[in-house]
Order: sequence, then structure tokens, then C-alpha cells
Amino acid sequence: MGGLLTEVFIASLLFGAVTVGIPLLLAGLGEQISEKSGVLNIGIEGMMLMGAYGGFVAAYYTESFWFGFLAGGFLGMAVAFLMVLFCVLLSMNQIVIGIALTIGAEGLTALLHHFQFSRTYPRMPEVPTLDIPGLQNIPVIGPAFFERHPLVYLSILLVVFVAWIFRRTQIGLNLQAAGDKPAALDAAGVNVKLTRACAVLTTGFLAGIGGAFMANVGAGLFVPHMTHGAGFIGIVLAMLARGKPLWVLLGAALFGSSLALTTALQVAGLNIPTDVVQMLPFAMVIVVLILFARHSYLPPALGLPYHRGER
Amino acid sequence: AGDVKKIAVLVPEQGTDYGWNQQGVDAARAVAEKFGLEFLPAEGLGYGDVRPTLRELADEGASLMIAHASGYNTAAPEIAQETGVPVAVVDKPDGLVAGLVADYTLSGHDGAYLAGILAAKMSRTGTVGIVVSGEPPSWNSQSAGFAMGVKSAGTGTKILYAVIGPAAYADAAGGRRVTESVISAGADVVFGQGNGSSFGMIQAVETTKAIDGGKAWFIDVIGDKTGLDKGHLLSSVLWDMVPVYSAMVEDLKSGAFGTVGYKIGLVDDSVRLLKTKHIPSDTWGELMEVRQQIIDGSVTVAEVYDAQDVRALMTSVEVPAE
Amino acid sequence: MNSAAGQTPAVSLHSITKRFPGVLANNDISLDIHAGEVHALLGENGAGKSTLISILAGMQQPDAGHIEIEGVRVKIHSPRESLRLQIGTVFQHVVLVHSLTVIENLMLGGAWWRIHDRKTALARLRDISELLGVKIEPDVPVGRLSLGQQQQVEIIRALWHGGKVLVLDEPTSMLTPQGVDELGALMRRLAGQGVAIVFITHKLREAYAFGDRISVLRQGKLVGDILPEHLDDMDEEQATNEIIQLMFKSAVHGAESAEAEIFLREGQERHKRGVINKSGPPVISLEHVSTRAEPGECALHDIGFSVMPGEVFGIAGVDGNGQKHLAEVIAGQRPVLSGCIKVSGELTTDADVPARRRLGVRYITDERLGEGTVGGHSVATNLVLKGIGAPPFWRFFVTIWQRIFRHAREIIVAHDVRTPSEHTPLARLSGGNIQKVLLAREISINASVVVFNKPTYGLDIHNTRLARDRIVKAAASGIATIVISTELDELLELSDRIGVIFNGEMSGIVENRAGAESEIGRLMTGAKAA
Amino acid sequence: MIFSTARVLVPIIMALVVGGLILFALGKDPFAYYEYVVQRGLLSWSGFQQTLIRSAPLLLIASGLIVAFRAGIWNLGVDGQFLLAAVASAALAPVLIVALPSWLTIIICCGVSIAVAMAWSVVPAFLKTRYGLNEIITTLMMTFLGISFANVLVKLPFNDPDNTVPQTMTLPVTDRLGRLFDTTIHSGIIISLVAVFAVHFVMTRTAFGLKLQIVGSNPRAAKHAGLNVGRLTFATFAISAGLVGLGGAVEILGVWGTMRADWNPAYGLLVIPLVFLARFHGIAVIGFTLLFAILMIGGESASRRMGVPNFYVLVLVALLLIFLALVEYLDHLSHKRKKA
Ligand SMILES: Nc1ncnc2c1ncn2[C@@H]1O[C@H](COP(=O)(O)OP(=O)(O)OP(=O)(O)O)[C@@H](O)[C@H]1O
Ligand SMILES: Nc1ncnc2c1ncn2[C@@H]1O[C@H](COP(=O)(O)OP(=O)(O)OP(=O)(O)O)[C@@H](O)[C@H]1O
Ligand SMILES: [Mg+2]
Ligand SMILES: [Mg+2]
Repeated sequence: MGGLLTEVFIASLLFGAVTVGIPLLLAGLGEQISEKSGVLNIGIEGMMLMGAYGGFVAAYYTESFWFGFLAGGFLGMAVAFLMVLFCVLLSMNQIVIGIALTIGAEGLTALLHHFQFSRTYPRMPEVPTLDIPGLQNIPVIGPAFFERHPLVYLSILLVVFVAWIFRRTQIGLNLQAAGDKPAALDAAGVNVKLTRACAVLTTGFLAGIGGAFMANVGAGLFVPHMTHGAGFIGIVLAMLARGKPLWVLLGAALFGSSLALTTALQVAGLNIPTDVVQMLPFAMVIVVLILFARHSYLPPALGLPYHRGER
Repeated sequence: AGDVKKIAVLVPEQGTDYGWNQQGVDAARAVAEKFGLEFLPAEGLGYGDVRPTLRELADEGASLMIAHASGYNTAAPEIAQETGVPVAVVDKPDGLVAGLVADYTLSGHDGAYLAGILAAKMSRTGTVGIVVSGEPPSWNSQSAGFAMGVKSAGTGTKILYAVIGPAAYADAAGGRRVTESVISAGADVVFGQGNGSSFGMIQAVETTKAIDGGKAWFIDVIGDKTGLDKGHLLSSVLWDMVPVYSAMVEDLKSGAFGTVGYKIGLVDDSVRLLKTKHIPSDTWGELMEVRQQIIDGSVTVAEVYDAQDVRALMTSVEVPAE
Repeated sequence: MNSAAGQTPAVSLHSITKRFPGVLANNDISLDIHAGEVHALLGENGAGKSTLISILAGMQQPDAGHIEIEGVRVKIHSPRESLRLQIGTVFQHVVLVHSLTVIENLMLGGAWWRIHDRKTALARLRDISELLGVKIEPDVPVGRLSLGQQQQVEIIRALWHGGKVLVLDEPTSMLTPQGVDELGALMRRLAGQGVAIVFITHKLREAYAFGDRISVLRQGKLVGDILPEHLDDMDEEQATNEIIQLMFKSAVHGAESAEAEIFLREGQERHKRGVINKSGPPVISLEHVSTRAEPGECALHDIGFSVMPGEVFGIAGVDGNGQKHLAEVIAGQRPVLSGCIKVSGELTTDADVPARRRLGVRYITDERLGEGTVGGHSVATNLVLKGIGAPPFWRFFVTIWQRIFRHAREIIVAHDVRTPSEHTPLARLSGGNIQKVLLAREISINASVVVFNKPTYGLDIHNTRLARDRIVKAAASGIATIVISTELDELLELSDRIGVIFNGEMSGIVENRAGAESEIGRLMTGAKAA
Repeated sequence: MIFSTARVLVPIIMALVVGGLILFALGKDPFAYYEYVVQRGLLSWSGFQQTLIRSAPLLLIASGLIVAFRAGIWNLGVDGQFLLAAVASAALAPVLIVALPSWLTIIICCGVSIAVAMAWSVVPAFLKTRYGLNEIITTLMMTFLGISFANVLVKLPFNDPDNTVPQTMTLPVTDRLGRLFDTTIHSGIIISLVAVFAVHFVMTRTAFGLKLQIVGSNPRAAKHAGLNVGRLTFATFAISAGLVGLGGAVEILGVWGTMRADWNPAYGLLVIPLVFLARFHGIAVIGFTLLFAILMIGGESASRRMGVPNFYVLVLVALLLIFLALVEYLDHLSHKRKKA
């Protein structure tokens, strides 16, 4: 069984971990943007699922992965638009609408899939990669990280980009203010609802791409309910990260590697139910929280609709 | 002796999965037509509580309700007792109740045994893989059968075994990821069992090269996915439930329902290996010989239903007593 | 210094009317605000001052009426529009983002697609702080600043976009006497540069000292103006009388307000104090009390004093020198690090809030909305907040809402709380009325020690009068009374003795007699008692 | 009135119209579909019994959520608590029944289930009171953990070796929660209705309920008023999780008799929005729960008869939630304008 742990196998585990991690990363980053602006976006699961479906349909028919991601992003955004309409503009309850959008997206995509694909089960071809010369030849790491679709690199770069947006730009300030004290942002002449709307739409876009990645790269096809729970893990990651994009990346890596670990243990012949391994990341995070938790920082206005001048 | 008018079949997912659900629905429909019965399909019921649907079908006058999922095998007999409508359940061989509850424990283990031999013979890397989305008994026995088949080929082929994860029947992404890893661990033939997730497995086989740089093969179960194949479907352990369902209807009519369990097997071709153009004809010939031996009884394939025992088969190099 | 009467006003409001559920906040108000003038806006709590200026700031839309800026009719549909028209506003309640630094708060509202332009912002900050004569660290998170400093940041922000009009809603309520004087000088300087300033205050003296023109609102209506030419001719006493006439002379209220008037004038004098019962032990005594410092808070070090029945003990000091901890320690809301507290001779250092309440300890917090009340709940609920589960409103833990509501109706009448009904969510009331609810709740039966933390903060003169009267009455009934205030006048008026707190330590305790004022002033800056 | 006819009828009609258009686009007859839903879920006696049976766990979960939400605590960890409690009852009942009478078995099982669910809520409660950690994160994580843990328990220690499917031993039908009269409805529905009424009463008409509400609306004010915020927070978590756990027990003891691995009906996802729509009001919750139970039971039937995949019910549920929320919001607006 020692012989199993070959370079190729370990590389493939890492490869799988990255594949699992990217959608979580995108969802977590997206959710973080929403939350920073004060919107608890519970509908992110629905946005991912819609992105997965739309992204797959587009990629399959245009035979372009890029087009698929873009379409996934826009479909995620379409769901986010409903969230914006109901929760940001009309100030309806974010939890009710978020859950409704998730349930609705589950139903709708499954329904569409049933009528469209349930007799043919179309699948995407092999994922085209952009190999990074030099780095790709590093053993184990190379194939997992440097022979990937460019979106993988972009997603990781996005962490830096989002961190930069948060730290150095007016947009970052506006987001922070919208979630911390929307009245202050409003008084400064910035449209709070517009800020939040943009944040939620961005979330939808990222979550949609994440879903499309899951469908096109992760599975290579669409099946109903295929995101099962990734969006909710994204919410957890965003909240644990306390506004720091880098922590979302670490969290996504943790969850990705735990899944890879499941496979590794099984292929190595170890007799552990998958559920046990599946519990690991959550248990780990909880233990860490109990041991090292400090007061969590969540935006004070999170989940609260803003009405100008209301007491 | 009863008057049989309507038969109902209950499946957890839509009957369009080229697998368990579709085979069940299609077979029930075929039997209904054959006996001129009214057919009441109930698809996509999920893995939750099916009592409401069972009760409703009973109200609608179903003469037989086929609860085609092992997860229904507690609820269905209870409703049968409550309503008096006969039910057929899966994977509960000791649950027979005369006139009321019959079991059909389907296992393609001897078919899987043949598939194992096929895999061992086709493998260039000396390693084959089993990927499953869950560990229900019928799949366990096939996994075991496959493993025993591989070992019986005497090629010293290694067997890798991986379960995708909890509630992973529809986890296509998981299916793909795990299959890719199994291929990277050396397998070039993958025996895959899973509903929605098996499409992810096929996807992985289609897009991942075996470690020798050559093509990876997929061996499917239950259904026939030839129509969807892109050149990697080596074979499938096909299940045909028509004989079983027919026998049920006949037993209902004769009054023998609930006194015997039903099985599928190689004998009547209700279990058979799918022949594809990728299988060399000499190999096919050898397989058919083994098939005959199994039917004769000169080769017996042990039925292993327990997940732990299945896993034990993967790590031990010895083939259990034949 | 005064603008010519004929010139076009910087802002003119025409027949502004604004309704809220159950209240007519602004009723047909027409008002001109002139460049180069400080326009003092006065009025009782809930008169509609804040509403009027939030209409100017684009935070509220009037139901009727319109606004002209320099003679041009405009529609201020958003704060952005207001800023564009160069109207800078400092709101009654701080609107700053606590998690952002000073400079980041000031940069809010910049072009959204840009990266931070720190250099320009810092330069602008330097210019404005020079103009204001204040010094402020640009990189400190606003949440760490004292309320006074936060207010300075708000004023800087109000001037950030180049102020033609500067609106200040009760800016002095959080400032020290020097701070008030500095702000006054600043307003004068800005007015001298041609800025039109609206200055809302409850202190008539401030209005007289800094205002060029005074307008008075009552129950949503503009009830009178004192024009600059008039104001110049009056001395402070005359002006005060005139304002009080405007504020409280009322056909509607008739006798009641005549009474108020008399009693307001009386209030100008020092209160007659009750008898202190020095025969027994003190009701409350603190010995060597220290607390743990939390980030951003001022902890107590070795505080000790005692208060006799019927005595009013004032605590003077600049805000943020440990007053909060002191009050909380007495109320039992905060654990002590060392030292002990005795109530009626009983050691209560470790007793929790309910236990201390049973001993008669009451605490009126200075954070009305933050911790004093539950804004979303009704006035009635808030009135029983501290006695949940106790008879007569609960029997066997079952709530008797009818009694609670009846009780509330009685209190509302007795304390003249202005509210549409006892069911109204408390947060909808004006600040002064919320304060009345708090006072009514705490000074009730069986009190032995009452701590008042900034009891008149934000109250109009009438309500201030009522509140102080209540404090005096409480003391007269034999309650040991502790009044924490940043207003020296208030303490001098009410207290028998005044302790001065500085940096968490009691820098001295002074008998309240002639000359106390200067001694206290000295102690407040940290000098030790002689 | 919270449950005015228009407030419920208008959104239902709106959802049905939009849902109908979707059905029409799928080439199905919306009227026939809806007729089946109503026939099965509401009008036929046997179908309505199923609706009531389905309502029982939903109502218990809802009553737990009312307590939490009124106290300002976002217990989103319902599913984990529910499943672990279910495992407890499922593992215990078949063992106890051998020695004890069924009523005692049921009482003990309910008690243990409640305790297990409560125990599962201790971590979020601790992290919230001790470190102020937001319970949305912690309850979500505990629920993921709980779902997996429940599976592990069913597959390993409590697995019934005699059954080929990984599930616990089975409590015989006759020993389950008693059925009402001649129906298939188990007495769990009574328990759940009592729970909802009790919770409503406690939250609106007792000192304890008001204390929880105060803590929920402004913890600092609660502290100022001398309430023990930490203890009340623990109590809230415990009561909320306990009721959810009772829901798990009732579902197992009333319907299933056993717990199967990987069973997760995810009721939390449906009940959470319902509780919000009902504005945490017990009576309204009963109405909404019934409405959705009708839709679930009737929808299963209609989908089967019409050959529409069952996924369509999800779409209908989503539409209904959205339109109910919309109308609730409009109602809230006009209410605010009218009332002072
Ligand atoms: N957003 C709002 N919603 C409901 N009622 C409001 C709102 N804003 C103000 N009011 C009501 O309008 C009236 C005027 O309030 P406003 O805040 O303008 O008074 P004010 O003169 O500023 O009082 P204070 O001196 O106490 O600050 C009050 O009765 C208040 O309760
Ligand atoms: N926090 C509170 N403050 C003041 N009154 C309250 C509070 N909570 C509830 N009440 C009053 O208690 C009573 C009951 O509360 P609630 O409104 O929740 O029930 P209800 O709607 O009257 O019940 P039902 O609809 O069954 O008649 C109402 O009269 C309500 O006004
Ligand atoms: Mg005001
Ligand atoms: Mg009501």
C-alpha cells in the first residue's frame, strides 16, 4: 500500500483538491464581498447552481470553456439580481429570499436538465490548460497547480485583487462603510443601495463562475443539485475569514484537501467511512474556534436593510 | 390467487438515468404491457418518506407496488400490512410475508465476476479500480464479485477501491475527482457504480490518460450507456428486471407471492455482460466459457454484501475460497 | 458681520411640511438662512429641528414645500445632492464608520473608481484642521476617538466639500466648556468667511453668544424669529426672556406653560438644597475601587468616596475619564478588579444588577439608546424593562399586559412623555422624550442610591429643568444621589459636594460653596487636590 | 391581523399564476396539476392525513426556531440537531422496547433526543457567550458536522446487522407513537401543536419570553437591566435545539421507526423562511406550515400523475416564498404608515 503513494497519485489528489477548492474559493470571496457591504447572501447556493447549469449549457453548445464561465457568471448574476431587487431595493427579508432563491434554483435547474439532458447526458471534453513553463515540471505540485485552466490562476490572483480592492480603493471603503454604518456612507453622498446592489451582483457573478467551474471542470457535466452545500460552505468560509480574502483561500484549501484526503485514505485501503473524513474540516475549525476564538467581527449592519432617515 | 390490475413502481430518481431507476421503470412498464396491466410509475421520489405515495397508490387500487430502492424496504412492508396491498422490496431477503411482501435481492455479482476477469485481461498497467458512490448491498456484492473476478484471472492485478462520499449518488464532480485519482494511482480500467455520479466517472475516464499514457476504460453496471459512449465504455454488467417482475405478477395470480424471493442471474440472461466492439473476440470467448462454468456450478461466486468484507477483499491479495 | 437684509438668502425654506406616522414634525415652516450669519435654531425636544435640517441634508423629503439655494429652486433628493450644493451637515447622532480611520472616513464619497488618494486627502485635512484649529490623527480608527474628537471629525467632513452652508445639530452637547467656546469662535470665524451656519442648541446662552439670528420651533411650527438687528440690541437676560416667551407661551397649553415659564426663570437661580442626614452611616461608599481597562476605555484607579442619605454628590470631569466605569461599577454592571463597595453598610462588591436593585441602587445610563432602552420595543415595555417578572405586572411569571399598558399610560401623562401611544416603538420618540422614559423608570419606589449619568444630555431647557427638579426631589426624599455630568453649571446647581475625576482617578473632592468653580476647573486638568 | 386572508391568498394566487406559466411552458395543464395538489393535499381525507403527519416535525422545528429567532439568535443548525436527535431515538427505542412498555420507551426516547440536540447546541452557545462568535457560522458548521456524525453513528455503532441497508434497528409499528382514532396520523401532531402554542404563549405572555426578546433586540440593554445574558443565551439555544430534537424524535417514533444512513430531509431549509414569514407568530406558523405541507404532499401526487418531475414542487415552493415575502413586505409597509 506504500507503493500507492506515487508521485502521480499524490499529484492527482492535489489536483482534485484544487478542483474542489476553486468553486469554494470563488463562492467564499463573493460572499465576503456581499457581507462586507452588509448583505447576508444566503442565496449563494442558488447562484452557484444556476451558474453551474448555465455555464454548462453555454460551454457545451459553444464548445468554449471561457464562454461557459462567462455565461455561468451572468446566470449567477441573474439570480443575484433577484436578491438585489427583493432584499436591497425592496428591503425584504434576506433569509427568506435567500433560501427561496436556493430552493428555486434547485428546482428550476433540475427541471431544465430533465427536459434537456436527461436522455443524452452530454459531457465536456478534456479541460484545456495553460501550462506555466518551468513551474509545471515541479514534481507533484506542477501538475496540480501549473497545468490548469487559466481560470484557476485567475481565481487565485483574484484573492490578491480583492484584498487590494478592500485595502486600497474607494470601492473598498464604500463596501466597508455600507456594512458598518450605512448612514455614514449615505451622508457622504454615496448611494448605499447601489453599493450593496453592486456587491451582491459581484457575488452572484463569482458564485456563478464557481458553479460553472464545478460543472465544466469539476464534473465535466451538469447533474441536478450538483453543488450540494458548496454555497453554504462559502458562507462559512467568508464569515470565518473576517473580511480577509487570504483566509478564504486557506479555508478553501482546507476543505479541498480534506476531500482529497478521503480519497487517499480509501485508495490506500484504509477502512474509514467517508463521513468521518468529511467531518474533519468542520471539526478542525470548531476545535480551533474553541481554543483560539476571539470576538468575531461581523459588519454591524449585516442583514439589516437600510432606509434613509428611518428611526 | 388474485386479480392483478395495476402495478406501481416507485423509484427514487427520474427513470432516465441509464441505470438503476431506468431499468426498474422500463422493466415494470414492459411487464405491465406484457400482462395488460395498468401501469403506475412514481419517479423521483427521493430518499425521504415514501409512505404518502405508497398509501396513495394503494388507494388508487394498485395490485402490486414495487418499491424499487433498498431505502424503501422498511416503509413498504409496513404500508403493505396497513393497506393489504402486496409490495415488492429490494435487499430484504428475510422479509417475506406470504401474499403481502416479496423480496427481490438483485445482485449482478456473477456478472461482475466476469467483468473483473475482463478488466484484468484488458489492463495494461496491472491495476484496476472500483469507484462507488455509496455502499448499498447490491453494489457491495458486485464490487466483491468484480474483485474476485480480477483475482481469478491470475494476472496479479491490483485493485483499488474508493467511495466518493456520503450521499454521493448524484455527486458527478466527486465521481470525476475520485475516478481521476484512481486512474492516477495506476488503474486503467475502472469499474464504476453510481447513479448521477457515474456520469462523472465516465467523464474522468474520457478525459484522463492512464499512467502508461494510454486509454482508460470504464465498466458500467445495471444499464446500457452505449448510446452515450465516446469510445471508453468497455462493458457493463446489465441487469434485466423483466423476468423478476414477470414472476411476481405470475405469483400474485397464482397466490404464491411472498413465499419466494427473486433473483437475477446469468442463467436467464437477466444478468449479462454488455458486449462492445472494444472487447477482443477471444477474450469474449473466454468470458463466455466462465459464464457457462458459473451456470454449471463449477465456478461459484461468493455473495458478499457487507461493506467491511468488501473492503477486506481489496487489501488482501488472496482470492477467497471459490 | 451681519448680512444686508436685502441680499438673497443662502438658503430659503418655503412652507416645509413633514409628517411622520402620528406626528406632524414640520408644519409649514418658512425660514431664510443667510450667508455670513450664525442662525441659531431653538425649540423643545421633538419640535422638529432635526427633521428640518435632515430635509436640508437630503436625508428626508418634505411632504410639501420647497427649498431655494441662493434664489434658485432646488430639489435635494439625496445627501449627495446636498453635498453638491455645498451644504455640510453634522447630525445629532454621530454618523461615522467606526472601523475606518479618520482619513478613510473623510475620503468616503470620493470618486468610486479610484484608489485612495491619500495625499490630496491629507492635504485637505491639514487645511481644514488649521482653519478649525484642531489637531487630529489621520490614521486612528474613528471608533477609538472620544465623542468630542468624533464630532471634530464630523465638522471637518461637513466642510470637506467646501462649505457654503454648515448645519450643526446640537454640536455642543458633548463638548467641555472650553470646547464649546472654541466651537463658538470657529463658527464666528467661518461666518466671517461668508459661510451660512445653522446652529441647533438647547442652551440659550450659546444661542445668544454665538447666534446672529434666532428662530424658534414649537411642535413643528416656526413660532418666532429674533432678527439680527433686534438681537444686537438685547442683553442676555432680555434675549433669554424673549426666547422663553416664544418657546413656551402657548395658547394651547395655557396655564401649564405659564407655570413652566415661571419655573424656568426660577431655574436660573441656584437650587435650594435639602437636608443631609449625617446621623447614620453613608448609604453608599466606595473604597479603593479599580477596574480592568478594556481597549479604548478609561479604567478606574483607587477610587473612594461615600454619599450620605439626602446628599447630592456630583462627579465632574471631561468626558472619557472613567465616568462610565464608575457608574457601571456602582450599578453592578461591571466587576471590580480590587476594592470594595458598600451599600447601606452591606458589602455588595460582587452583587449583580438585580441584587443591587433590591438594595435600592438605580442607574440612569447616559447611553439612552445604546443600553438604556430597547428601541424596537414599545414605550410600555421599556418602562418595565428593569422589573421583568416582578409584580404587579407579572403574576406567576405570566405577563399582565393590560397592567403594563395602563401603567405606561399613567407615566406618559405624569411625565409628559410625547408619544403617539404607549405601543409606539421607543426609538421613534425624540431624544428628550426617551430621556423622560428613562427617568420615570428609575426614580420610583424603594430607591436608596441613584446614579445619574449625564441626566440632561440633549434635553431642552424645559426638560432639563424637569430632570434637575427630579434629581433634587429624589435627594430631598433621602436618596443618596450621584450626578455625573460634564456640565459644571449643572453640578454647581445641584450638588452638595463635587468629586473631580481625571484619568480614572479621583483628583479631589470639593465642597460646593463659593469659589468651588475655580478649584474644580483646576482639578479637571489633572492637578491634584491641595 | 397577522393572518389576514388577503395576505395569504394574494401571494398564493400570484405564485400559482407564475408556476402555471412554467407548467404551461413544459406542455402540461396547470389547472389539472393544481387540482391534483388540492385534491390530494387538502380535500381527500387520506391525503390530508399525510399532510398532518408531514406537519408534525415541521411544526416542532418551527417552534424551536420561534424561540431562537425571537431571542435574536440565528439557529441555522437545525438539520444537524434534528438528525442527531433522530439517531438517538432510533438507536434507543428498539432496544428499550424489549424491556419497557411502549409509552415509557417513547418518553425516554423523546427525553434523550431532546438532550442530544441540546448538547449539540452547547458549542455555538458557548462560543457566542464566551467570545461573541456569531452563531450563524457556528451553527452552520455544527450542522454540517452533525449530518456527517449522524451518518457515522448509523453506519457504525448503531447499525442493524440484520438489515442490508445501513440503518438502525426498527421499532415495530405497533410500538410507535399512538395513532389518532382510526387514522394514520400519529399523536406527534398533538405534541407539535402543543409545543407551538406553548412557545407562543411563553414568548408573548411570560416574563421569560420577554427577557429573551430583550436579549434578542439589544443585549447591552439586557445587561443593563440586570438580565443574565449568558444564561439566557444558553437557555435559548437549549430550548430551541431541544424542540428541534423533539421534532427528530417524533418523526422517528411516529413515522419511521428506524433511521437510515444518509437520510436528511433538510426540513430546516424550508421551515426557516416560514418562521420569518409568520413573523415568529405561533398561530401564523401553523398556517404556513400546513400550507407548505399540503404543497409537498399534493405536489408529490400531482407530479406523479402528470408526469412532471417532482423538482417542479421546489420551484413552486420558491415562488410561494418569494410572493409571500413580497406581500408580507407590502403589508408591513402599509402597516407602518397606518400605525404610529
Ligand atoms: N424617522 C422618523 N420616524 C418617525 N418619527 C420621527 C422620525 N424622525 C422624527 N420623528 C418624530 O418627529 C418629531 C420631531 O423630531 P425631531 O427629531 O425633528 O425633533 P428635535 O426638535 O430634533 O428634537 P430633539 O431636540 O430632541 O433632538 C418627533 O416627534 C419625532 O418622534
Ligand atoms: N414587546 C412587547 N411590548 C409591548 N407589548 C407587547 C410586546 N410583545 C407583545 N406585546 C403585546 O402582547 C400581546 C400579545 O402579543 P402578540 O402580538 O405577539 O400576540 P397577538 O398577536 O396578540 O396574538 P393573537 O394573534 O393570537 O391574538 C399584544 O397585545 C401585543 O401588543
Ligand atoms: Mg434633534
Ligand atoms: Mg398579533
